[in-house]
Amino acid sequence: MTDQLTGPLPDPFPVQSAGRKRSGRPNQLLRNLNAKIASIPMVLTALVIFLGGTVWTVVYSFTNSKLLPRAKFVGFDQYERLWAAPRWLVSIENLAIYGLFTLIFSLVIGFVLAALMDQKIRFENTFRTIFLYPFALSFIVTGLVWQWVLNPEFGIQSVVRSLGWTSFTFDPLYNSDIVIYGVLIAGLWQGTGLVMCLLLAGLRGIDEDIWKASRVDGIPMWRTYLFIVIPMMRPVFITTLVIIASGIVKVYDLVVAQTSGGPGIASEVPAKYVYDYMFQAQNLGQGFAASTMMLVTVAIIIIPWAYLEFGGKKRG
Amino acid sequence: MSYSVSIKDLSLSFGAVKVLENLNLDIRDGEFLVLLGSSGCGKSTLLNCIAGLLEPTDGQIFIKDRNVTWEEPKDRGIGMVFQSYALYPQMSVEKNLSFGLRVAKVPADKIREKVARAAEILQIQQLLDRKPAALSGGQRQRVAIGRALVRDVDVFLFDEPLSNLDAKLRSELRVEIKRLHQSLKNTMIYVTHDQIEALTLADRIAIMKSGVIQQLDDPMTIYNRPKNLFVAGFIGSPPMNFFRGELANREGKVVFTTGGADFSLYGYQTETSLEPGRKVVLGVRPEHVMLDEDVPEAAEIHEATVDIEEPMGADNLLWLKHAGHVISVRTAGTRRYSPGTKVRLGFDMSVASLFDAGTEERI
Amino acid sequence: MSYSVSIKDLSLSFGAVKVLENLNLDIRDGEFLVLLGSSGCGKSTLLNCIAGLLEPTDGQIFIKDRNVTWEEPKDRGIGMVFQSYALYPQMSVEKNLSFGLRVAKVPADKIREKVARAAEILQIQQLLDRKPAALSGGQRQRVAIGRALVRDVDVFLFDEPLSNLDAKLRSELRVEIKRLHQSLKNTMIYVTHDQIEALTLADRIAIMKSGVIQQLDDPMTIYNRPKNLFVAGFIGSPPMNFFRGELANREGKVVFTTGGADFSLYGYQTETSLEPGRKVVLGVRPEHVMLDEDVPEAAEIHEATVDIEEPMGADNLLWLKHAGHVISVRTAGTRRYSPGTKVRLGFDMSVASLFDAGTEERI
Amino acid sequence: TDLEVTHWWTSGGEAAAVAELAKAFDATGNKWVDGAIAGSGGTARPIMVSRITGGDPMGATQFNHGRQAEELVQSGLMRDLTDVATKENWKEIIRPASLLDSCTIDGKIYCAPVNIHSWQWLWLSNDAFTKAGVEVPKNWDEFVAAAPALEKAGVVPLAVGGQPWQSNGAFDVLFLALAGKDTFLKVFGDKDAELAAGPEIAKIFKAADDARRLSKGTNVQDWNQATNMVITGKAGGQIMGDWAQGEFALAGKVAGKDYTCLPGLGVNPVIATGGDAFYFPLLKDEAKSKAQEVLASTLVAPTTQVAFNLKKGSLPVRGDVDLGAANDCMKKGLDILAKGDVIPWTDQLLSADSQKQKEDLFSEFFANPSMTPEDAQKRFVDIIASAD
Amino acid sequence: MDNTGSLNSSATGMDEPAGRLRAGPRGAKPKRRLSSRNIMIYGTLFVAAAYYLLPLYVMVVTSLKGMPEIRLGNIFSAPVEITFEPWVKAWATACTGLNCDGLSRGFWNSVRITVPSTLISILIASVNGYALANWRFKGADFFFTILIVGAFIPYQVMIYPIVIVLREIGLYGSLSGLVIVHTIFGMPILTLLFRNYFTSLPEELFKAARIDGAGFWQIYFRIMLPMSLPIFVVAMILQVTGIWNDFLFGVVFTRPEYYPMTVQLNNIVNSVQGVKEYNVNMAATLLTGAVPLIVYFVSGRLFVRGIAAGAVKG
Ligand SMILES: Nc1ncnc2c1ncn2[C@@H]1O[C@H](COP(=O)(O)OP(=O)(O)OP(=O)(O)O)[C@@H](O)[C@H]1O
Ligand SMILES: Nc1ncnc2c1ncn2[C@@H]1O[C@H](COP(=O)(O)OP(=O)(O)OP(=O)(O)O)[C@@H](O)[C@H]1O
Ligand SMILES: [Mg+2]
Ligand SMILES: [Mg+2]
Repeated sequence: MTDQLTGPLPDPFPVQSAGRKRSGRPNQLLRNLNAKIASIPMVLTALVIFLGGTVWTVVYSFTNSKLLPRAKFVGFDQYERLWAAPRWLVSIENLAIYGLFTLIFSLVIGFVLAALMDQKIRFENTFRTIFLYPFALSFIVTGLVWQWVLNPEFGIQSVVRSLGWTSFTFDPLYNSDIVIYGVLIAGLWQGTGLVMCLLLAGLRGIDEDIWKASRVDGIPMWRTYLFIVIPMMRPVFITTLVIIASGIVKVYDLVVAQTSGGPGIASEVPAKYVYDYMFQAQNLGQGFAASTMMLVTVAIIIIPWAYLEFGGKKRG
Repeated sequence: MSYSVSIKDLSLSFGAVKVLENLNLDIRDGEFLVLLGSSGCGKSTLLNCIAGLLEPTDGQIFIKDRNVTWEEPKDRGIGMVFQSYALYPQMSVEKNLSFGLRVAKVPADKIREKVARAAEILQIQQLLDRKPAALSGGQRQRVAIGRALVRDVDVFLFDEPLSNLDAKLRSELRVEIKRLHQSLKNTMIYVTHDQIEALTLADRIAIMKSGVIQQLDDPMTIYNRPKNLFVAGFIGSPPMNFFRGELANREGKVVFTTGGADFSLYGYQTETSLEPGRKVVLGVRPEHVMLDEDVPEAAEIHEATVDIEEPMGADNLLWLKHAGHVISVRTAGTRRYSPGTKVRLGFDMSVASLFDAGTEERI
Repeated sequence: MSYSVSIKDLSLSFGAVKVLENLNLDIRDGEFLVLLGSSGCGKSTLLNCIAGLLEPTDGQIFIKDRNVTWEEPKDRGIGMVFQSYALYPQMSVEKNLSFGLRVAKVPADKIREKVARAAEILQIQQLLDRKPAALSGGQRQRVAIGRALVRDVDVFLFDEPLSNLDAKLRSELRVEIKRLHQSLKNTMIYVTHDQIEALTLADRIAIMKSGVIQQLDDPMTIYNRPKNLFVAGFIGSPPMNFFRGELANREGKVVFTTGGADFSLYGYQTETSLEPGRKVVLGVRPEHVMLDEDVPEAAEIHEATVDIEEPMGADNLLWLKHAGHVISVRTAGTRRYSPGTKVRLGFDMSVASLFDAGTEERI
Repeated sequence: TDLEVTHWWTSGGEAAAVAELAKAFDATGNKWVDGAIAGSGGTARPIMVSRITGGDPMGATQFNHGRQAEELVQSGLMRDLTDVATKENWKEIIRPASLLDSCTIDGKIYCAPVNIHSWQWLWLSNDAFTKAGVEVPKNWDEFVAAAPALEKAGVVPLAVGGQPWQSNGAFDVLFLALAGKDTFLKVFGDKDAELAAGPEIAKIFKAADDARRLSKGTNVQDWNQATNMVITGKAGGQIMGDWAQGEFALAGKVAGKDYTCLPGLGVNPVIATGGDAFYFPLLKDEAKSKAQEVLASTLVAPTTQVAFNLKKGSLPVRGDVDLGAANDCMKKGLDILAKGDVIPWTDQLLSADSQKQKEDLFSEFFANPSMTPEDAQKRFVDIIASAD
Repeated sequence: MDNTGSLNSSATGMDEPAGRLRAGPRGAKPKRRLSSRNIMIYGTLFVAAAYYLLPLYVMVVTSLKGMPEIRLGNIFSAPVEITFEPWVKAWATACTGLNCDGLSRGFWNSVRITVPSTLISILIASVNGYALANWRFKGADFFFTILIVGAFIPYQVMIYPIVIVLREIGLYGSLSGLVIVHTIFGMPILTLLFRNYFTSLPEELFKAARIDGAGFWQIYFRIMLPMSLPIFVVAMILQVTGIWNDFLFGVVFTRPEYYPMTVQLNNIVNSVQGVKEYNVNMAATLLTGAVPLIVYFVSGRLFVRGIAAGAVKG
């Protein structure tokens, strides 16, 4: 790491001979060597798995691979078929609705809960565990429970009706027009606990002095959260956002467990299209084409943003 | 009588650590009170209590004769500069300054004006767009001051607001704060470690030690007639010289005697009588030690040796050795002594202090 | 010649903000260098560069004649006290102090000893088990100092280490630091805003302005013969009095004339010649303004009016009005003037400074 | 020799059936190492395929007969069982013969069929019809005719669960029952798109439209929840495979008394020979390869067949065994089988891809009343035309 | 707000010298249980908790009912006759194919998979995040961006490529292969999580540690790690939950002797044909969720407040 390693001979008059030039700068490769070594897993994963895997997927999306990946290229056939499939179009529309609402609600609910948990309340640990527990339960079964709860025959609707409000209708899973909101209810139930936890961890990092300053300044609590604390938690919010967004894009078992994409194809989502065609239909090419479309969309949004967010500028 | 801030029997502990104990303090309307005290004595804690940021364990706090002990900070009409700055890290300097005003729904042009004014006073105009992370220590401190300045409040609390500023800026801001105080006529409670600041700004100074106020008086009284040994030693830099000794009767006159040397108490003012035999501590400030030609004829002749000379620009600080004591002396910067020189020494007793060796109280 | 720290053509910018520009500084082995400069001039940045915490945009840094520009901080043999303390929040004070030693695998008993010693010097023995969050500002600062003190390094970097301490503690620690320096004989680079600290501690003082070193000299030279207007104005509190005027020839003698009043330059030492007609600035420190009986017979008689009196304990600061100027004067604390009094005024030219009005350089 | 066998038979009855297979195999001195993964299709298949392509294959694995394993075979990853088959004369004993055809690729046999499951049943709740005051129908038309009465009585006439494979299956069953064997084979076997577009098929879509109408109000997802509606009399009937019997049995219902089963919807009692088969990946280990052959022959052996199918509730793949213990409905199936009224099912005729497209179509069709039968037929024709 | 706590001196006037108490509140503000603020906070929390608990309630009661009762259909009613048999069955006797030992069978496998996978993935990702946040080097952002995009790739799409990679490096079917897979798929989110958290810590601490002579690892272990407890908890929650509940990777990338508990869960719950035992399903799910639940509860104490308090001023 020292310049002796690279320089031929120790200079007898280093001060003078160093002159004005930026001599002695060691090899850039060796700087922060530990950090680089520590990042090898990340680099390998990024390159081999995610980049490699993506390229592989894209390549095979141009083939007519069925059960096994085979390099029989068919041009854009898979894409043509994809965009002609009504189910794919419905899936995309659903994803947009589901994504938008999930993003908004899970952030809002998650943050409100986190803020409440941060009020030095009693039984904090219990509450937090309650909110988080759905996250631990496999959706294969909780999806079924939501099916029941939302079932008009014996779920909430029937309970409310039996209480006397006979015209009450609440059958989100069995009504094509609103089924995606039914899925949303369960999705929020499962996911907001984690969001709350993430944001709570962020809140716990806020310096107590900031609160003091805002109290003296006479800033109401909600404004302090909105304009001071939330901006300070920007990194945590970004993390949360990415976690939620990636969850949205990948949403699959939630739908499978609750509606199987039904009624009809009313609650289909892209990831389910991908899996169904890859594994049930044994048409890898079609699945890859769909997943490529998803990835391209994500990449178009993420890459410029990530460069702005993480690249170039220093921390802070 | 109406007080601006009035603190009754305030106590506060952090768990087992008792920080404030039965503290009483009344601050008059429009007064500039400086809190002085050793590090960790509870000054910031006291300010935090006044601001309502810490809940006292016991006692009451009145602001403008209103009992605010249980009130929210925002309802107390206070502004505060934190020792740790507590800037909002994600906001630009300008936002930091204006946020409180915007929340209070002050009209935009008024805000702009106030912020501009504060920025000008604090010389941070060209930094308004930066985030705190891109500021130097002193710049952050100025922003913290600015955040308090822009607000119209009855009571300002300053916790060492100028500690990280250079002397020049500091004296400029000192003047600005004084001016602000005179024009706004609000109450200011000001913690500082800078004695100049304390002496020049304060209407009254409160000296604290371990959560207890030792003396609350105007600067000159504090400086010249400290109530006890702690106050005497705390104020003044370099600190007062202390000599442990006792009172003795020499030819009908009470003198102070230490290590075999007698000092006449001529000129010393006291309410109590000075009984010979009492163990006392004599305190003389370095600038009240007279050398050579300054020593009046009448005084005893004590010889001392110059040990170290510390030139400090305007002044010259000498460390003398005399009868086993090390004595610091402040002389004019133009008078130079080389170490080893013998000098004649005398004390100006009219401004010296005598303390009981036991109670450490002034006599 | 061998330098302990040597900085060549150092430049550093944060994006568009140029903080340091072509800075050169050579610090001798075992020297105590104090960095002074206005807030935001780049002092902390310079320390950070020396420590290897900021990468310079250009230039080189040598420590003990080794080019360390690209070396890791830990390989540079430095200790540093941060302006913002930077205490490890999850560690107790004791752990904070010992962290560096534990990392360096110093034997446990040795660590204990060193920590105990530092804690004693800094008077934080009873705080060793606390976490930083439970400390007062000054206590935190002392822990930060302690963390540097316990380490055996060639170069100490102190960034305003005493700013949050009370005067008493401050002067004690000042002595301790001086003593440490004398016993360890290592190099110290010390940023402070306290002129007393600067003048008493420094072997040499470097005055910075906007990232450029203005003057690097021993304290007395800096104080008495400032190189330019900035240095003159920066050092000294209250600051030097400046009078804009010009040189004029009066009966064969060059005098300084301003607002119709002439001042003889008798006693002023200069290497260059003083040509009449040159626009100059005269600088006189408040303590070099003579009043009444102090004014030598020979001097011109200038009358001034006392505007404000600021008693500061040992001294008395007067603000006089004379020929459109406000003049600050430092007199002994025992001499009192009430506002409105007329006084006779003279300048001690042997310690005054003259600057070219254009270049602002000393002549 | 230990041989790992993967399959997706995990529920109570299924597991018991597997136990019979294992017992028989263990009796040969080998050991059946069970690798059960529930969920069929989407869940189990990628696992099996990964294991095989990942170079760590199991000893044997279940697939549905049909075309699911075709490519694995083509990639040379599967073991050729022709030797065993010829030795044991599978060609003769396996009945119906079409079962073995699905195992044959390029003239070589790659799988051992173990059972037949049939889809073509209409399960009716006798209670529901009694409540509605109508006769229990004997065929589809009567069922449709009885529907209004059922509806009036607050009973959903036809229960169709929300999962796509259910509506797809129901359509196929309707198709076979109403259009008959030949048309069925022409459309699905020969992919005759022209015929599919024709009026004959339009009739079937009309019928499907009826079914859709009748199924309105089935607010359940799982097939067994739908079956439960029939069991409890909340629904009149359900088109579902023979596995539905298990639910009736478990609920203590008796065939003929509490419920009625109509094979081929009572119109066209033909059953299709879907079912399960075992495939054997190519292994390097000699001993294991031997064991694979042993397993293959064990699976087809008569004793195993009886024991297994009784437990499983499915039909054996050979006619020379006696299933005296079978219940009413199962006997009906056996009779049909004996008569030879069998047909390959859509799983065997169509690729999984086309099946999936059909599922998408019919699940949408059944859920969306605004989709006309004509539209659906048009899309159906497209699927058939592009099917392979 | 009036308070009668200091009656003794209430008669004295305004001129009362300091040291005596006047009327009005004194001492710490009493914590009122039923303040409107508390009512709002706890009210909201209870309503939210009800929403979160409703399905859980259904699960619990269902798991305590017998099948006939479930078939009858009121999902909200409490069990007429409480039976723990479904729980016993789910844990100990439910069959998966031939193996009738319920969830207990895969339990230790799950532990063997979850513990190393969680630890290794968190360790690697946190070190990565730390390197990215504090030791920025050229090109890091590029890889990091790929990683973030990677977070959006549906897992199943990557199965075949990963099978190929594992096959080529000879780890296919082994436990270490599975640990690698979990590490890989956890990496994008976790790295982001840690990187962003570390950037929000005061940089001065990192600087101070470097001055103190600490190197890359020492700073990580002794400074960063103890200051990041809440985020480690979050990472642990993410990973323990994800890995414990993982089923697909567990079966795709290993062989039967390593199958995790969730294979059993899936088998119990997910049989397509045959009878569905809802009570056992519910019990099995609740049982499977028990381990994450314990982790959540126990890790709660690490959610400490103001973890970097007192570190820097500014
Ligand atoms: N990240 C940054 N981006 C832009 N400007 C910066 C950044 N950090 C510091 N600066 C600017 O660099 C200049 C030098 O800062 P530095 O902290 O070195 O000042 P300083 O001399 O230590 O001041 P002080 O005495 O107030 O601590 C300041 O003007 C500051 O605003
Ligand atoms: N959370 C706490 N737990 C325990 N002791 C504390 C806590 N906070 C502060 N203290 C102690 O209370 C005392 C008073 O602290 P305070 O901050 O008021 O001192 P200060 O007078 O402002 O000192 P400084 O001049 O150093 O800022 C200190 O001794 C400090 O160690
Ligand atoms: Mg303080
Ligand atoms: Mg600084």
